[in-house]
Amino acid sequence: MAVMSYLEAGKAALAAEMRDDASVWALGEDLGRGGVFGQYRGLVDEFGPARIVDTPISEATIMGAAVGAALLGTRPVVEMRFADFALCAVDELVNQAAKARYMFGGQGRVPLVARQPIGMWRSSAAQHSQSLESWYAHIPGLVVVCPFTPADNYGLLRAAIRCDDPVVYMEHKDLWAMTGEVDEAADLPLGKARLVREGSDVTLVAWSGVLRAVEAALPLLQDGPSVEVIDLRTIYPWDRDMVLDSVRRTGRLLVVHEAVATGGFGAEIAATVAGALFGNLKAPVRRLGAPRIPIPYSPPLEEACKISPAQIAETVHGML
Amino acid sequence: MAVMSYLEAGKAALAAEMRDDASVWALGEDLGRGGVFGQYRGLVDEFGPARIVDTPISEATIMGAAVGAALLGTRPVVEMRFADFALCAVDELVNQAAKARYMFGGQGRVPLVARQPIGMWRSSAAQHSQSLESWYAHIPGLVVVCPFTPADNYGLLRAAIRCDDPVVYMEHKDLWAMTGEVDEAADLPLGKARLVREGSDVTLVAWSGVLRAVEAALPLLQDGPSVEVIDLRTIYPWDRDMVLDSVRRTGRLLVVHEAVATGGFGAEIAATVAGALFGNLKAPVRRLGAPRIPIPYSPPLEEACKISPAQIAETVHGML
Amino acid sequence: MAARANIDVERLLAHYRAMARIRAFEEAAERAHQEGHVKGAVHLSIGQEAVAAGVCIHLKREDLITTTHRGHGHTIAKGADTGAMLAELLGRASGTCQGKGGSLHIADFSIGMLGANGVVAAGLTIAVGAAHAVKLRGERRIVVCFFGDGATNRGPFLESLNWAKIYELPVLFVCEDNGFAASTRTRAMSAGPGPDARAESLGIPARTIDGNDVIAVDEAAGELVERVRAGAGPQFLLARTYRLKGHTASDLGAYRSAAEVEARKADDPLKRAAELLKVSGVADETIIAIDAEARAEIAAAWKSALGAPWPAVELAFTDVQDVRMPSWR
Amino acid sequence: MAARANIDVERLLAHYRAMARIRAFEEAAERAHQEGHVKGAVHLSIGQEAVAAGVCIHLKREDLITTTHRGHGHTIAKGADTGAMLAELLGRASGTCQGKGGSLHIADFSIGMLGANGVVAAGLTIAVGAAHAVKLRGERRIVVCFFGDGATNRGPFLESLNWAKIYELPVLFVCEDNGFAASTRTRAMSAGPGPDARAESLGIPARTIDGNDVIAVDEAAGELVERVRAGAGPQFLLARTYRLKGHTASDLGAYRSAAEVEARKADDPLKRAAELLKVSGVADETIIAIDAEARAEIAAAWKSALGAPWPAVELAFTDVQDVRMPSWR
Ligand SMILES: Cc1ncc(C[n+]2csc(CCOP(=O)(O)OP(=O)(O)O)c2C)c(N)n1
Ligand SMILES: Cc1ncc(C[n+]2csc(CCOP(=O)(O)OP(=O)(O)O)c2C)c(N)n1
Ligand SMILES: [Mg+2]
Ligand SMILES: [Mg+2]
Repeated sequence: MAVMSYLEAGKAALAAEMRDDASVWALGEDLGRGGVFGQYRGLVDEFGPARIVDTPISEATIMGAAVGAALLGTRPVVEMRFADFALCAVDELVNQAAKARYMFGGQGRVPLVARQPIGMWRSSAAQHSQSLESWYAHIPGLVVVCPFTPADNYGLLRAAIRCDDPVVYMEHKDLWAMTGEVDEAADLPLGKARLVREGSDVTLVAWSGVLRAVEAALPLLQDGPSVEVIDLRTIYPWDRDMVLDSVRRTGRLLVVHEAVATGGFGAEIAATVAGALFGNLKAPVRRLGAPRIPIPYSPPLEEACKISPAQIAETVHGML
Repeated sequence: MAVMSYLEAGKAALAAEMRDDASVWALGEDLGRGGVFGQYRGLVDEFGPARIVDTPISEATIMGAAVGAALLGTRPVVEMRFADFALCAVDELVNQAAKARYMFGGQGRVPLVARQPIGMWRSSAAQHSQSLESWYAHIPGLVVVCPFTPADNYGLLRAAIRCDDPVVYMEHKDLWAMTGEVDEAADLPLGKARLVREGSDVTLVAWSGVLRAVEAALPLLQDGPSVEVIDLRTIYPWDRDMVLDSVRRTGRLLVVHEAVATGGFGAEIAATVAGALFGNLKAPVRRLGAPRIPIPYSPPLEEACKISPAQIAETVHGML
Repeated sequence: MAARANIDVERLLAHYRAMARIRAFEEAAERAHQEGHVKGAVHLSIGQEAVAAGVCIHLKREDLITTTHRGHGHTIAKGADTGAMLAELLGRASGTCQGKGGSLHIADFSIGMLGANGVVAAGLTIAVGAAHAVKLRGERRIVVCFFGDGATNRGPFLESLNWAKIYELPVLFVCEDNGFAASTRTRAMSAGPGPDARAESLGIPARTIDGNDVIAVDEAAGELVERVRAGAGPQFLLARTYRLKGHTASDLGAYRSAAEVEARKADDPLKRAAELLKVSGVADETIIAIDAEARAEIAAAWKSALGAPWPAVELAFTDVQDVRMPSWR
Repeated sequence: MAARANIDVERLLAHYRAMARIRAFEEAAERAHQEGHVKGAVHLSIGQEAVAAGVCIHLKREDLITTTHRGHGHTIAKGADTGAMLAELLGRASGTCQGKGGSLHIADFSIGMLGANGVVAAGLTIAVGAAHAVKLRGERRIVVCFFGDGATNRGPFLESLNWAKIYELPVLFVCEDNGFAASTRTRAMSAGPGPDARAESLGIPARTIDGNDVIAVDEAAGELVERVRAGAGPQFLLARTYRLKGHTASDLGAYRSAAEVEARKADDPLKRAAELLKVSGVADETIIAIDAEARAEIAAAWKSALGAPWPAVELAFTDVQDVRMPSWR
């Protein structure tokens, strides 16, 4: 067990896979100088510029080239810098990467990982803050992962790289510095949620950066309801079993995500659970997400887009 | 009242707006020769090539140029040919068009219409058949419209062009030839659903091409439950009031859309209704949508992705 | 037509055979579409066969190609089975893609054909990525990327050429300039001197040739393929040709006059090759026999394709993804 | 520095004043960021001021510009109020965008500044679209599109230049080549002779100049703006310059040596202009006074910005869309 930051965990995971498998390589802008957040720092020294590849500012071709290289059996790890810039490469990810294996009748596969850092962070404003995990969950062929802890960022990035399907891997920018214990020997499966905390009154499902607000909300609920917290980790395929089992016990579900509530993945979870446990719920399923507004720059306005611990606590109370 | 095809209705709507407002223009590939489906045929003769603009195959710049031109107060109608190709212009639509007014503090507006034909049609396969309305509904700043009837294609396209917000306007390719009465004097508002048929046992909400399957399912239910059918028409903002009012009466809701069920906009509707009418529903809300697979070419496989009338009837029966 | 010096008759016969096979395939595909057997869109390369034949003759089985919506010719020239291709057009389980792709997504990885593409210019990024992998692994094969003139107005054209050059990747870009992008004359929508000048501005040597002259294509492609194999980095071939049929098999081509098309038929690459063969002393019967053989191959392919079974509906649910595969109902 | 013939001292003083104001603004922005007053990213144009000054002197109020993440200089040179700009960086309600955009999205439509952009190369498509509207309406104004060298590797560069040329739009493209794209030397990632060659391959006449020589920028831009106004279609200016500060205000620039940066300081456009003014007979005091005036303007702007109120939280919910506006809680 080592203590690592979320950033270091991602880097260690990539390095471990690159050591284990010569077909793994990474490509993106400024990777040779460590990447925009330092999440690749030093890797070029160990693996050389042919495997830690600096690219031009050509998002469409970064992604499209990764598709071509993946079809030949290499395992490219694509760095998009900000999930927002991946919007310059949607044809390549959605029309090509996600569909190639299928359209070609299984002749080829696209084992790429598209790292797309998400989330609000330091007044990054409307074009550097989006969380679009629900988009990719809607696209057949894509796996979508949103790790929260350093341990998960380590284990799930390794799993994503080993996965033969294209994986959209969304790290949260506000978590880079967060540290935690990482068991480098653990094998984490994609598609399994993490039980953060047991509870009996309300099931709270969340993922990625907003789990910090969830953590901060728990003390506010100390003498109140007992909340079971699930970190979904993989958005698609999501761990229906763990969520349903939990809500079957608690009878109440609150889904919290940083993304816009309207059309967010919380809707899918809420609709599924409300349907599957119809008649067995003690309260309506609740969802918390951002209002449907672009993310503003000004700090107090940005704050207004975020889910606060108080809001979570209040919502939980309101469900009882 | 005139009888028109869905295609002609769209063309007539554009022509009417172009006659009324000199700032309206259209741009896209092959528009001078009528557009890929003929939905612009003849317009260049009336309005000339400066207002019916043939463009290079440059989707990103078609959309981005429309943003620039809209910021100056013109009203560009962008033709993307297939919604799938609009994936080459997502930065321009989502990062620029949807956010410009907001990011600039209201100094400019982006009154563009992005026409994105959707849907399965004649074995068009994985890259020419997608229905991604839920993506755009998730994006603050965008209005999303999916007309079904010729009358709606006429009235809503006019409303979309007159709208000062950017509108994603999704016609269904399989409806082009469908005819119907069009009242050219009617003023259709965005955001209002259409009550197709009254009923008392089940509310069925659907939009776009799949409403044909719904129509075909109704005779199968003739001696059975009474189904109220709502054509949502505008996906965002969706007509919550009409849907909730209806389900309050029927106690049952089925949402049917052609898009992939997982993360489709049906999830938003289902989650909202199940939450708002908790305790007042007689059955779980049901959703029907495509399986989470790319759309296959082969006719029998394509058929398997479509919602069939029998499947709708069966689902309705199962809700009683 | 005047005799040409130093003609390698055997090689020209091989070209003619390749072109005749493509032509026969395309005519069958057109007919099949018109008769309703092929439901999806079909883009014919009739009139453009010399590019496919002249380039692919230089490729080994392990070499790779990517192509476009108009890719039947390249695919056949690279060595795909015409029966499996027709079955794909018909959406049958024995198609190259089990019927899941159709004409727009034909692929045959067994012969290095990495896929047609429904998105204009999308094949360029995939081709440079494949070449990147080839270089990364130190393999010796090369990648040929076919695309149309219209594709040179999309962003990935610039990005991919730049990419290929900065990493000095083993790619030959082949721009098949048939003058049209759908119903639009590309020239009206393309600024500057042309695709070759664009390539050169990105550091890639370019050659422009008469793409209906299969010998010219063969020679130029040979030289460029040689350079790519020798490690000289990406090369660019601009082949000027003409699409004799509509954009799709259902396009009547009202945007150009019948007279224009008629005039261009004189330039039909098969006709030109046949004439050259004749003036080089090849007997009419030989040529007629090649045509007949090609038609016979395609007739047999057609028969087998038409008799092939439809895919079982379960097949719609395979090869989506491994992490939680969807299943049928 | 040798005296230069025919120097228009008054004009050079105007340039110097514009550059000094930009410099003072950028220094204030840097300090504000370092001190934590500015929370979002800030990209400084220190060392590149001559391009903004030399180009924008030719623009009228009704002319339009688009710029990039590194757009403060262009915005000031086009006539924006520095106080409102600083307030924007601070996220205050009196900012150019009510604090909703920040440095990456500064815009001032009242002076024809259509926006900075957080997405590299995105401003190009918006600029050609604006020019398209200008032409459609028969207006006489022009559009200047500023972008960096790194942007020339993104697809929209090709698409937008092609677009501008085929419609013969009134746009001047100004590529500000500071040698870097973030931490990467652009040269290593850009194939071919350069952005000017790319422009020419798209039919757009290009001129390359020393972008740190404000007189050279002024002259070249003057000629090109003239041509654009005269209806000669799009023009391209490649201005070679150097970014003296980090990519962002928090970038230490470890990818280049301190010696390299030091050496480039000799080429500082303000320094060069000041020397030229001096050899042209302008008194030291005049220059010092201009510097002081610029600093005083910015100090006052800073004070007013810092004292400006934060936007009310309700403002987060305005100007999203009219069709069902979201509301607060
Ligand atoms: C991104 C994108 N835009 C538009 C289309 C529609 N489309 C299909 S083929 C074609 C013309 C392509 O022209 P060119 O590249 O010259 O190839 P050709 O058809 O002449 O072989 C167009 C516009 C598409 N498939 N993809
Ligand atoms: C599409 C996109 N990719 C990457 C980035 C991250 N990024 C911001 S500025 C920059 C460098 C741009 O270089 P250049 O165009 O030369 O402008 P400069 O910063 O030198 O002024 C990069 C890579 C971005 N903002 N947008
Ligand atoms: Mg063409
Ligand atoms: Mg630069």
